[in-house]
Amino acid sequence: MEVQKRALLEAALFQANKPLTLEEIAQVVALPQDEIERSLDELAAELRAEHRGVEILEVEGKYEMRVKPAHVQKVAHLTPHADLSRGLLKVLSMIVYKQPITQSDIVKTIGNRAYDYVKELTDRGLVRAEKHGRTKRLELTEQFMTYFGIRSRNDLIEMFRKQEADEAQAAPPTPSTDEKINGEDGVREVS
Amino acid sequence: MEVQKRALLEAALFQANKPLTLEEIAQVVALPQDEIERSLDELAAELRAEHRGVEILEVEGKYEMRVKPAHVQKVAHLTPHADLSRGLLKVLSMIVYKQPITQSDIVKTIGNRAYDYVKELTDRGLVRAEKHGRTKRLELTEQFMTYFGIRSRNDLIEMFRKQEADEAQAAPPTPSTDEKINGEDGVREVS
Amino acid sequence: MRITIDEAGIVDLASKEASWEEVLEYVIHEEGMDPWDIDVVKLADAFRTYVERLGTLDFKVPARLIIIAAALLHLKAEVLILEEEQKAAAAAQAGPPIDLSKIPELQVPVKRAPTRRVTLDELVGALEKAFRTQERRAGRIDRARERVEEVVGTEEQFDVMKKIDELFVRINDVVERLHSGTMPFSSLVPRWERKEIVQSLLGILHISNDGRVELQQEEPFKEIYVKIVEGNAREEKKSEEEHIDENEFVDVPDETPPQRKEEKPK
Repeated sequence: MEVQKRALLEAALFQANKPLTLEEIAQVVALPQDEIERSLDELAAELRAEHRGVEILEVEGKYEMRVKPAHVQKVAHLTPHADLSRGLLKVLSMIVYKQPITQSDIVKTIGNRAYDYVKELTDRGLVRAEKHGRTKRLELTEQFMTYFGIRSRNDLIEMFRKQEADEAQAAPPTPSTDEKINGEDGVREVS
Repeated sequence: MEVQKRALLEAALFQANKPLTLEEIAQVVALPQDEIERSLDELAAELRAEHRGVEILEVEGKYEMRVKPAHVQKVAHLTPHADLSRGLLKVLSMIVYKQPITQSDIVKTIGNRAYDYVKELTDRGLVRAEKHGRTKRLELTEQFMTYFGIRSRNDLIEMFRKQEADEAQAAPPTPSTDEKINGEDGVREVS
Repeated sequence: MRITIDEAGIVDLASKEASWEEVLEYVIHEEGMDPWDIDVVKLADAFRTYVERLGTLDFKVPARLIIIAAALLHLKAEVLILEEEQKAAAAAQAGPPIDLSKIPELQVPVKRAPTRRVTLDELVGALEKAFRTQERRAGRIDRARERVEEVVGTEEQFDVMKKIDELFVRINDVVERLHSGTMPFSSLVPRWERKEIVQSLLGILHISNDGRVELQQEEPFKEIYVKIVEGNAREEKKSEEEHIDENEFVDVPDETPPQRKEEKPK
């Protein structure tokens, strides 16, 4: 790939605020998709070097440049916009907690919005939905583990238990955790 | 700079939604500011390579990673567009081009709307207004420079010149340029 | 007036122990020379010739000459600046108003809107919240059940059907006493105690649900009014107790006045 096109590829991934399809990249870079795929692989390999802070993430055929999970926590405060809304996070946490859980269980708790949330989570590859009678059984995917940079759901539950234990000892939880997330519900929930 | 910190520096610049001060970077990377400055210089030098699509811009002591100007137009559509209305832009360009200019000069040209525009621009910190007889003398602020990613007003005048030259040569200006601007006047002007 | 002095003459003057002010005054006033016309370069040349001719050097002379040259330069510079300012002022006044119509338009800078991943902390926070909500919900149900049982007793202890019967007896008593189909709920509660109130309320809610009474409450926590729905008063209750009698009356209409019933036992 000639240098100019390589620069354009980087510029496109840097500029985009959503994952890009190969077609979208091809429009910018003006190259056949297989060549772009090859260049993306090359770029991804370069970014794997330890001194690089970002990575290329491929989810369901879409490509995205992201801060590596190991650094997310340290730079998260530099932008207020998380890529998962509060509603999505809520549904996700229900699945983490109760997996395997069905879609209808979630509908019972948060109402019809659940259908949209589950769809978005499966579209983004964070959750797998399998037919289960009249509803769907929901499970976390590998992609979910990658997103949060963890190896298994147990890691998470462990963290959660530890935090709970800490909090039981210490002061009440800080509200800041919630505020950082873009609430699409508009209102902050009172807990 | 050790590899981990170097990665964090990149992650911070990538993640931030505004230019960062050395202090802000230092908080993330946990290094003295002079060392960060050196690393920023190194990174900036690397990015100057032709196959890289982004660059580091320093304006008024704040650092920002952005797409190189040469590639901006090709990737601009991948990001939601900016938040300056057409009217505000018009007033801003008058100030850029004719600074120092007075509010009454602008009122003479575009009428009473000018007062609102000037107020909004000063509220947003892009323009400074100082009493000047019965009117106000208007000047661009540092924040304006940061927002537009330029080091001085001359950069812009140069851009204008170039743009004019391009337009004189080429076909009528592409409509995409205009459409990117949120017209609060509702109607697109015919040029 | 004819000017007779030149740059060499000025050097001569300066060498004759006059102060620099005196030299300039003489040149301008006596000789009528415009300081603008004194060529500083020629002055320097004349001075060099003078020094060469002299062989020795009195330092007072060059000092005076340097001051004279500097003063001339200063004067000339001031004139130039003044001229420039006047020109600019004239241009500003006479010139047309600034033409703002043909200014090229700025382009909005292309900004990124970087989003970030949700952090692990945030996920754990959400998890915690989900957990708490669940716990709270479960807790709420348990606590509510406990409280109900505390007051009304467990299901086995509290027989709602029995309570309904009791309530009907009371309702009819009130109707008979007051000759009215509407009564306050408080009049139906045997003792104004928590347990009695709740059990009576449950009973009356059942009766209301069956459509046999209507309940009305104008404000929360105020009196509830119980109104018997047409055809549900003692007659209906009686219909079970005095079933046979009633049927007799139906069979014997008109001639049989109701009071006969009371006279009968006599």
